[in-house]
Amino acid sequence: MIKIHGLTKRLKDFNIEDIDLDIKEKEYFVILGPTGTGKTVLLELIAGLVCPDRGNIFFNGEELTELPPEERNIGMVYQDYMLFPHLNVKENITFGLKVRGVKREERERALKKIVRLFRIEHLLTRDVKNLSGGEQQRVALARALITAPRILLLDEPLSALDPGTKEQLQENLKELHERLETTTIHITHDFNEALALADRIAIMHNGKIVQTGKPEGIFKQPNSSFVAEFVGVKNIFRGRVLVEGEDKYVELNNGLKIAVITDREGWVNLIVRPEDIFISYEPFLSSARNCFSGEVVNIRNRLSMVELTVDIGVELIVYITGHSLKEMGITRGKRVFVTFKASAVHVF
Amino acid sequence: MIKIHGLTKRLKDFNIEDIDLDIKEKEYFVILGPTGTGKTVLLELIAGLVCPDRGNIFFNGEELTELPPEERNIGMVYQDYMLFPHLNVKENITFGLKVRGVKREERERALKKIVRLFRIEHLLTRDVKNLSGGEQQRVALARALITAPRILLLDEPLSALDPGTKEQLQENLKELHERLETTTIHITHDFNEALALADRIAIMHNGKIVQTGKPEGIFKQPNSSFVAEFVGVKNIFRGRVLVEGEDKYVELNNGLKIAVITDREGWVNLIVRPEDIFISYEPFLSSARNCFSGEVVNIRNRLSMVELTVDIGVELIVYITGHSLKEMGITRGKRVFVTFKASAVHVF
Amino acid sequence: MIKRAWFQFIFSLLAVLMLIFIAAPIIRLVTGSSPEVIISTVKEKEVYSSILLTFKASLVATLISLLLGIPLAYLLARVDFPGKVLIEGVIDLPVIIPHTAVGIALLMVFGRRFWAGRIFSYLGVDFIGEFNGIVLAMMFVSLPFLVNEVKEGFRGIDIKLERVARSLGASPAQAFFRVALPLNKEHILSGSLMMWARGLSEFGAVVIMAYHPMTAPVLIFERFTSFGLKYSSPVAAIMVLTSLLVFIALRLFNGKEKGIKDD
Amino acid sequence: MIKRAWFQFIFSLLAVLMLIFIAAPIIRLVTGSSPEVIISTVKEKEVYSSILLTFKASLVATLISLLLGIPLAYLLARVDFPGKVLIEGVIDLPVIIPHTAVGIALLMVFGRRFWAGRIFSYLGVDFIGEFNGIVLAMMFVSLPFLVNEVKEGFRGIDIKLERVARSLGASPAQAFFRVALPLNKEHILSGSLMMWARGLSEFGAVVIMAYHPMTAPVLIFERFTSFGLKYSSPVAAIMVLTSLLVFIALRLFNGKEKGIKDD
Repeated sequence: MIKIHGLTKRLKDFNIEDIDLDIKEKEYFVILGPTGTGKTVLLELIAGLVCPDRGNIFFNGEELTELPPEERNIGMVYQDYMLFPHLNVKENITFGLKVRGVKREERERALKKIVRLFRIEHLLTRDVKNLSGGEQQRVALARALITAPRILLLDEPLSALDPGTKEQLQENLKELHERLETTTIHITHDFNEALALADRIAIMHNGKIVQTGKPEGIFKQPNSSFVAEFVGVKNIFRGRVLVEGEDKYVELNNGLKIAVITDREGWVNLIVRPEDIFISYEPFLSSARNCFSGEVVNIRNRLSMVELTVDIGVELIVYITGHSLKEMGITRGKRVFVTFKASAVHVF
Repeated sequence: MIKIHGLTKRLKDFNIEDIDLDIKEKEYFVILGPTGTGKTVLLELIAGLVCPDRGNIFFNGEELTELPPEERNIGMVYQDYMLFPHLNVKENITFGLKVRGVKREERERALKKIVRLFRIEHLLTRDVKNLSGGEQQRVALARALITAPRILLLDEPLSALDPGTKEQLQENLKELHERLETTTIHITHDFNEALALADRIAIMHNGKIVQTGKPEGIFKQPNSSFVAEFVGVKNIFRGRVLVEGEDKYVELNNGLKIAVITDREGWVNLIVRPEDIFISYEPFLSSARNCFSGEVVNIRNRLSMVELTVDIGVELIVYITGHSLKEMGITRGKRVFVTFKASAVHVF
Repeated sequence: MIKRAWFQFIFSLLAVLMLIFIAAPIIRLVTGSSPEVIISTVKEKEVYSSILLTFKASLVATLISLLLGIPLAYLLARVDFPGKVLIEGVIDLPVIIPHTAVGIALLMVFGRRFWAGRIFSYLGVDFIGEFNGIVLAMMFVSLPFLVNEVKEGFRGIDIKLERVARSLGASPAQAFFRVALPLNKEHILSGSLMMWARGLSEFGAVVIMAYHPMTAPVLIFERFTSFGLKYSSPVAAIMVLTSLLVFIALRLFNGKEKGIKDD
Repeated sequence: MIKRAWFQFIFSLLAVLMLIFIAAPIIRLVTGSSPEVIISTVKEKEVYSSILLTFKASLVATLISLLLGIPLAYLLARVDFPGKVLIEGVIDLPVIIPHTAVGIALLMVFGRRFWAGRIFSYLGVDFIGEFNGIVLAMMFVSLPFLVNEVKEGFRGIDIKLERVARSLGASPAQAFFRVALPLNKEHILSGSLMMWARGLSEFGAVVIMAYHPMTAPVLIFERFTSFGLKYSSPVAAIMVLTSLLVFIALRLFNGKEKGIKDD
């Protein structure tokens, strides 16, 4: 539905370079990247609020690279919502209809509909300055959606919120999209947010798109160490592929050999997910081909599990339940065995 | 070591009311609360930068409620570090020694020591405007610690950082504290941060301290529904204690009866932790006294597990591994049984 | 503790000296003439008509500057172009050019010796010794107050508000009239007020463009040079009192002052 | 598309008209006299000594105001107290009081008829018809430029920077001199520059305090009334040129203009 080709914009602090994107009808598409990487400018380019130096944007095959924003029929919600402070909630929501010269009765009808959808009937005459973060977000969404835009652009819509509210509103966004099916581009720096909402994710780094794909795909198979680190992958190491008969290993710098299944050769990165590693006091005799002895050097409480750091020559992060920790009596300094399958090692 | 008694300050937007705290020598004490609840002002009160309306502050028994900040011998690091932009890194770090009139040679000696501790030798002549977030934090800490303060005050020192850097610097803070053992008060709105760093936590809400204790204690046994929700506890319900012979239940509004172990009576809150709940297709015959049938109404991917919402009359959140989800073939709409022990229900 | 108190004492003392330097002459001027003298002076036709003339001329100057100055302020706040710093410097020039030189310069352009003046004269608009000339002189010296204040106001409005308006279907004109302009209302009002008050005060440029009809500052000068301090001070007191009253009244009407920042 | 272009065209046109209104008289004044006339005028002792006198008097006024005005600006930026809005209004008063009335008011306080003037006179400091009087007049009308700019500068400095300094052991005086003051350097410089330039331009207040020694604006006025436009315009052109040159030179020296905001 939206095709972006070679979009480039040079700015003072950073550049947007050669962006290619292909977003499907009704898709919830998340662009994920660290702050200060030009994500907002990319949205503004799509909206027509900023002119690209090069490249083209197509909606349904029609080119609109040169079209002014008011003729693109988009909805945009900024991070801090940008409600018009001199208008009340109702006037904010109907702004898009007024500037289009929509008649009063028709405006009222559209208002009623959108207001019911967002359950904000009680806010209509309120001053926007006294709204909570969640209410502001709903009003901003209502204002953007009342004109039935072809595409909804969301600029970090959740990052200004407290953790509690955030989760609630994330659910709301998901429901909303399931209901209206408006094609949505959502930008964020929070991987969990992307994971919870996205049909597909594009990862942006230094003004470039470095990986695009389904959320699980990106999490499980990052294509670069930047993506791996950014999405919070633990246990990422670099080493060289060794072939010993049938078996393949990656040898790390310190000589540690990890059994893997791969067709790659030479220098590679590898990832072992913390939840794929087993801890035991005795060597674990099983089909798993990687078993190392190490010392527990750190124990950290996480929200719903415990994170162990085990030094097996390299520091390996392992997740276990608080229950197991207690049962096994694991403390700092104890020696344990870590076991994981060769097929659980992702090589790239 | 630090005793705060009845500290009260009225401000335009909010009040700090009747704060009592007792912080031990060498303790890493975290004050946790939502944004806009007056946490920064509390730090500024302790530092003497803001005068309290009422209440007293003691360091080691000596009252310093009226003492100006420059005579309290504290170190303070603000959220955005507040490095002096007109001074370079070295001048920033030695500022505290200069204003105290410390001699040049002694300054150089102290500088060398602190700079080695923070591994920032290479930054000394740099302009502070060109430092990364992590470097800024280290310089701010070095500046605060070079005067060997009795107490270190940290105002959301990690919240201005990207998720990746954040975790690294959180580790550094922990190491630093283990090494220097400076009594530290750290304020934050991030429960995970508190969990990872704190010896003890105080939870602040609307300008009051609502609960103080060890991190695990607060997480497992929140004393109010505010604390429970704030620390991200799921499955918190309200109901009335029923006694049937030997057994005690809490009856929820919709008639659901949950077996509990408690001495309380009347209206209570209860919490069932998502990781304490088992999922099965058949009723689970075991010692667990709570077993309900319900429908899976939502499935959400989380970083290292899957979050199910099961409707058993109330919506219950259950964590399972991605592995179990696949193995059991759980999808939205399937009927399952949830099982948990009476002793796993926390009543308050 | 003594050192602290000492610093604060010296600091406050210097600040108070500055305030006394401003306030004392004004208070002395206003209280220096007896109420009877003031009342009888107000009743002189020459006095009250000169005050009215001053108010009116400055008002007209402000209105013209609003029409021309708001677009300029908006463009400077929103558009980046080479030479912008230069243009911002040009807007400050009226403040630094000697007032009598301003009068001379305006005469050279709007007098009949120059083509611009001749064109206006041909259209029936004369400036020298006329109300129009007073307006020009007042406008020239006071417009930086309006333009700079309005520019700062536009700068303070998040450009994303206008961008949201555009995304919602507003044309550039609609985004300006429905979002930027109403949000800048306060700065426009306070800038106009400052400009109007600054216009009232002008003497050097006005006296060269038009000695007659006599504005209040010119009248004060004339009475001073012809009759001395005693006869000029009641007129000066009346002018200061009236402009103070109008200024305060408008400020109160305008609502609160630009809010004191919270720290 | 046509509507969009129309809006932008009208807008730019109005802005350009405003710029022409400011620039045209200045350009005409500066280019209106032949270089020979200008050079021979500069060589007149009366001309160059009046320009020097003007520069010097305004410089002294600025230095005194720095001493008294920086503490005032700092207190207004940092301390909240009842009546603060009133005091901020008082600082703006010199802008709105008619210049000739300023002269009258200063005469009434610093003349020998009032005790303040008598005390100064007893100490050997006279104002009327003296360099000191010119300094007072210039200082009164131009100090709001300095105080307001410096105040805005202090407001723009995060108070947490000073609080960190205090927590590191700095006394209030150390926090001020080592943190607040150096960080406000740019605003202090540009405020001083504006004040100095505004002082140069004053005519009404100066002419009442001291017709002699003659400042440049007074000299321009005298030549205009005695000999007419032709004889006053070279002096006006020289004064405008020199103050422009000094102003631009100092600004360049001061480094970049307060940065244009990024959007």
